[in-house]
Amino acid sequence: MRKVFLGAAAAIAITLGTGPASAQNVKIGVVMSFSGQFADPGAQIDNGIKLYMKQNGDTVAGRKIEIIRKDSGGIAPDVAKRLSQEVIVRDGAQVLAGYDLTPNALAAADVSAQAKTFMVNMNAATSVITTKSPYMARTSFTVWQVNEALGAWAYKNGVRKAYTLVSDFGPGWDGEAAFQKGFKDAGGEIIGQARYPVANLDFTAFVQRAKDSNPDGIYIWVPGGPQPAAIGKAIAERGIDKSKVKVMGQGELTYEEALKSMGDAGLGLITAFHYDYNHQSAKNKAFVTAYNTEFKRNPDMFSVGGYDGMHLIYEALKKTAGKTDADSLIAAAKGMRWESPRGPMSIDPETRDVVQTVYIRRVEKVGGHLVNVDIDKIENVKDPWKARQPK
Amino acid sequence: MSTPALSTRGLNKNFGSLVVASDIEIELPQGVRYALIGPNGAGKTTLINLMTGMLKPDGGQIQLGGEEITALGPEARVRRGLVRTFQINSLFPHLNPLEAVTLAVCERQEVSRTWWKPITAYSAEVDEAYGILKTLMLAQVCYRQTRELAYGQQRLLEIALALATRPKVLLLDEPAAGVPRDESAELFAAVTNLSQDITVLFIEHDMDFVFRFASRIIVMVGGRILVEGTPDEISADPRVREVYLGSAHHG
Amino acid sequence: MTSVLGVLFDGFAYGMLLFLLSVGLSVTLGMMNFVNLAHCSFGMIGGYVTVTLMNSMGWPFLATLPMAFIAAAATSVVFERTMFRRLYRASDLDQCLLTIGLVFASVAAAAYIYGTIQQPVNLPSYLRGSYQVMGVTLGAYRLFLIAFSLVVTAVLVISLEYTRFGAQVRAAVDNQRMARGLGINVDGAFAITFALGSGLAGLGGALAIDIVGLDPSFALAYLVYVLIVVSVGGLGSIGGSFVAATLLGISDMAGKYYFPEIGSFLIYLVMISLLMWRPAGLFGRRA
Amino acid sequence: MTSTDGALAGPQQYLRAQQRWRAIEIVFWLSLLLPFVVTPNYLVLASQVAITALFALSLDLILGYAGIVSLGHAAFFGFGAYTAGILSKHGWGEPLTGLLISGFAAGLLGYLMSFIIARFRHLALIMITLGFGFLLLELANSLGWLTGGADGLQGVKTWPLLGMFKFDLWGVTSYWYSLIVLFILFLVCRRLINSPFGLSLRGIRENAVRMRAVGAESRAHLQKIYTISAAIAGIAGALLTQTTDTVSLGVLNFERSADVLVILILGGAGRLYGGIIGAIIFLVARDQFSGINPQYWYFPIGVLLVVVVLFLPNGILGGLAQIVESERWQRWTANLTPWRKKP
Repeated sequence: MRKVFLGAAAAIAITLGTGPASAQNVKIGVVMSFSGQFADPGAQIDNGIKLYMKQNGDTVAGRKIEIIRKDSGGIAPDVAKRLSQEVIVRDGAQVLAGYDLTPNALAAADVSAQAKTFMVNMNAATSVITTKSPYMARTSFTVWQVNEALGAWAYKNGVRKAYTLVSDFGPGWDGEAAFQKGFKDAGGEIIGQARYPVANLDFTAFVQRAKDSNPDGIYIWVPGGPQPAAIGKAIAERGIDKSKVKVMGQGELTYEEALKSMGDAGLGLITAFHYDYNHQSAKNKAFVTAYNTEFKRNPDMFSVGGYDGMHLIYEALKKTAGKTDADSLIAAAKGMRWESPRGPMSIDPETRDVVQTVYIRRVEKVGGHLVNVDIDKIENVKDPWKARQPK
Repeated sequence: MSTPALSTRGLNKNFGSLVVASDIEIELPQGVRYALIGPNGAGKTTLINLMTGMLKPDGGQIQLGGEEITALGPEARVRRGLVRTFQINSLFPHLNPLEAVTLAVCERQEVSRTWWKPITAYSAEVDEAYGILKTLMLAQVCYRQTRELAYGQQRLLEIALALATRPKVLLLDEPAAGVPRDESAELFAAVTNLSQDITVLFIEHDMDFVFRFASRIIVMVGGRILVEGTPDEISADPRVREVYLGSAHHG
Repeated sequence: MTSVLGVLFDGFAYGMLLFLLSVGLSVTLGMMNFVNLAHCSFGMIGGYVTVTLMNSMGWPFLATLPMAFIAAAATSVVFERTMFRRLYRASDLDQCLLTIGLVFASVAAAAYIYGTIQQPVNLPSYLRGSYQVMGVTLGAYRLFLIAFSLVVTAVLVISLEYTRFGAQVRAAVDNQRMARGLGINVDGAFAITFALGSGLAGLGGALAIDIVGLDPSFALAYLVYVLIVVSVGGLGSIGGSFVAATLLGISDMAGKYYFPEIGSFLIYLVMISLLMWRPAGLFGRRA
Repeated sequence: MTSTDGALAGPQQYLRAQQRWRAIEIVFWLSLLLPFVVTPNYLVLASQVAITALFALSLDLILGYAGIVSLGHAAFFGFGAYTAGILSKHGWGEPLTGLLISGFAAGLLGYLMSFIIARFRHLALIMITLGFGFLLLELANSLGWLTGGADGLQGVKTWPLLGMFKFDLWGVTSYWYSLIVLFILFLVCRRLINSPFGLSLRGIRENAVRMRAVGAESRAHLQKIYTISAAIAGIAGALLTQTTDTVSLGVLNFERSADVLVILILGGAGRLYGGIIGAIIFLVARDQFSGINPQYWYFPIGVLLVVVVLFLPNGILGGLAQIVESERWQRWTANLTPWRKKP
């Protein structure tokens, strides 16, 4: 009982923005999917968080960091919102973090705004999210950021007639719109497009259709899970020659496990992304090694989102000397710039969104393994969608 | 003679090559107690199914009190007064007799459509149901779940449910099947003592009961009506003797 | 023209996958009246066995398939003997609750043992790539899938219809009391039927990895498709499941190719209209 | 129940006694107020429990009373949720009228669907409800301009309740609101099942063939209860929208339909309280288990379901009722309370 009331008192204190005594722990409520269809991204984000804390200790500016994990179990903004409320009200968290899925992040943004709580979006990639709370920053990427850059790059590299195939839901539509905008602005022509059902299992029919329209570039937007491998295999099976037709997509298309099950079928796929474990830099090599020691697998974009998210929280806390009120923390986060395993990145002081390098990679065989090899890069990419919104 | 309570003309039904009803012509006058007898597989239950609309005939017509009902569904026939019971108990296991019979009364009165008034507001219907149960000696057990009742009581409840619909014609499919003999007699007595407005046709294997309680008898064999007449006529008929009464065992 | 043939071929292959995954449920639900929502959990076991044997022990893909079958069948027998049999006479709802509980537990157990990661399966080279036959592209794995499923179906039908064992099983599930009277080991027949159905699901799970992937959510994600096949085909009918799976596989594929804009609606529209036309399923005996 | 046995009481008194409020019911409802005092930090959870309980109650009307098993009941929950959300987004955030409009909209959808639903039974019925659930989900996904698609509906803003009570971070208003709506609709359902109509529904569940033979208008009854159930599910959905200011495709998905079915069976179908008890146990267990381990909490939940089935058939309430009605228990309590004579 006593604990319950103390928690409530602390929560009230925080929501009033006064900030509790600095001797207390800094509690970070991490809300995302730990179970269900989206459990793996959740696990990888969590690994990123754990590794960062292992490397950098669990004490910042004299205050101990405590993580409270909450499972939203999939697309469930009502649950994500409740858990975010509870983690503040019940557990006394001063920072919200995690958020793998757009609807969940959007719902939690309300809580962040209402309770005046600093929030780090470690994954959800829809542009609009960061506009929903003035206390939110993002350490992942946005769909527009990556795909508009890819569209422009495609035209510059010889693609004139493209076909787009995307998953039929919000992020897929965003990917489609972003690629088409980048591509058409550069002068390209879209000769056909299709959206496939979210739960689609077999892609043969869609790939055949794309092939029949004779494009010189095919753009694909696919979420993680089993679909990338299925698409990669279908492309190889339908006999699409990747030296004549560029097959392009966002990074998920060629994530590690997908490539493993595609086998040589994956060779030659081109993707745009902000991170890959094969990215060649000293910082990333160290990160990948440490990650493997700890979790027996390679990090991915989710891991780096969690890792950099923790970095942002730690650095912001250092700047505020342990003060946890949302105004101080977000002020500290704005404009922060650092070298991540993914390369240089920063938080846009205006939009609080991530600014980073977008890499263009091609699947090649290196030492018997299929990996994404960087073949080009576009530096300092901001979220273009936000730049176009009326201020 | 006035319009028969129930009549069929040229009723036919096949299941593939198996003929289960062939050219059935029946006329049941008002108020008569009819027995329908015949060896197993003669098509007696099928005939009831056809008359009550649970099976669709391949050909022929059925009239109830002079009204053509061949095209009507079973519910509509019940609401016009053509009601049956089942050979194998077909009851509401988790309702008690009071609830079950009240249900049937309420359906008849069309008050089952109201969902905003409690059942206790319909005291006339409840009393009527209780009255039916009383006449059938079920009042003592009417608050017990049906599935807990003795078998004979469940057979009576079958009839109670049928009575609750205020039938004009009542078709009883072996009402006493499985009931001890002394209880069967009570049951048949209760049936024959029903109001003379009700025409009754019952299927029964026990010839004692048939001859004691039926005023007329129909004999079916192989989906056809062999003969129809008074108990005396039937017992004297040599054809009946041959195909039916003569056989050593009728079960 | 070639596109039509191609769509038919791909749809048929996809249908065969659905068939393997669902035929066991059709048998246990239709003949034994047991609602086993954990059917795909047994399928998942098959998938994980194949992955483990291939990736950790270096077994060739084909050699893992019998193991997938055996593992799923054996596990299912354990559950059948210890839990399911106690509920053969319980209400459908209780059966649902029990088996959905097992699904939840199996999802968590798979996540605990294998992690939430997508399991890769690297097929041997002769199952990859494709052949061109009269201008139609035939995927090698799909050809294999079709051939394999046809053989399995044939074996299944022959062993149930033309052997003494099959006759006993059919007698046992048709009329328990009579079968017992004839001295047939009814409990044994039930256990074997259950094992057979789950084993086939295990096989389906193993064969599905290359096409639809494998992670702990498999047990829930494909339940819906399996239920669709079973209901459209008609309970207890092997032939019905075969036809329904083929029909759904092909209509799904054709829908995506010719009308991609309604691709996601199609499988449900097909199911609803078929069931409205024949509520007992295409080959069902009972509604 | 059995203590009123014996035909001593007249049928009127008997039925009245059946419908009377029992002490334990009153205690139960009063105990739902406890979270305000005992666990004020759990009010947000409590309000979601109340909403889920209402949803399960709506399913109980068709499953527990009319025997319609549905694997697509989220269709109505979601339809109500989106109706409330879209209303609010376009400028009408008043909660009470929003609730009524959403319930009406979902009821209308239920009425249209009931023409199909009432014709089928068994597996075909389950799969047709499932199919419609998926169709509605896909429709909501593809109508992005209206529903916001996969990102969820944005801009939902519910006005303060009665113009006075804002929906606060602690869930005080949410819980009051959800609990009162739950209670009112529970009263409606209670009245409904005690009516002649409710009796006919139980008849349909017990023996649909027999209902035809007593001339019952079964199909009309099924259509009516399906419509009412859909409306209540819609109200539950609207409550969720209003208390969280969010709507996403999650309100329509298969998991929600399956969960509510599990909750109802867990609690015990056909008893009105089953859904409420099921919702409390399922959601609190989930909250506690996932608090202990956010990754593997499905395991203990699964085990819980298995254990309940093996030891308490027909759900928690069904199993308890069986124990209470068992002879051993009767004898035992008779010894404890000698003045309560068994007839």
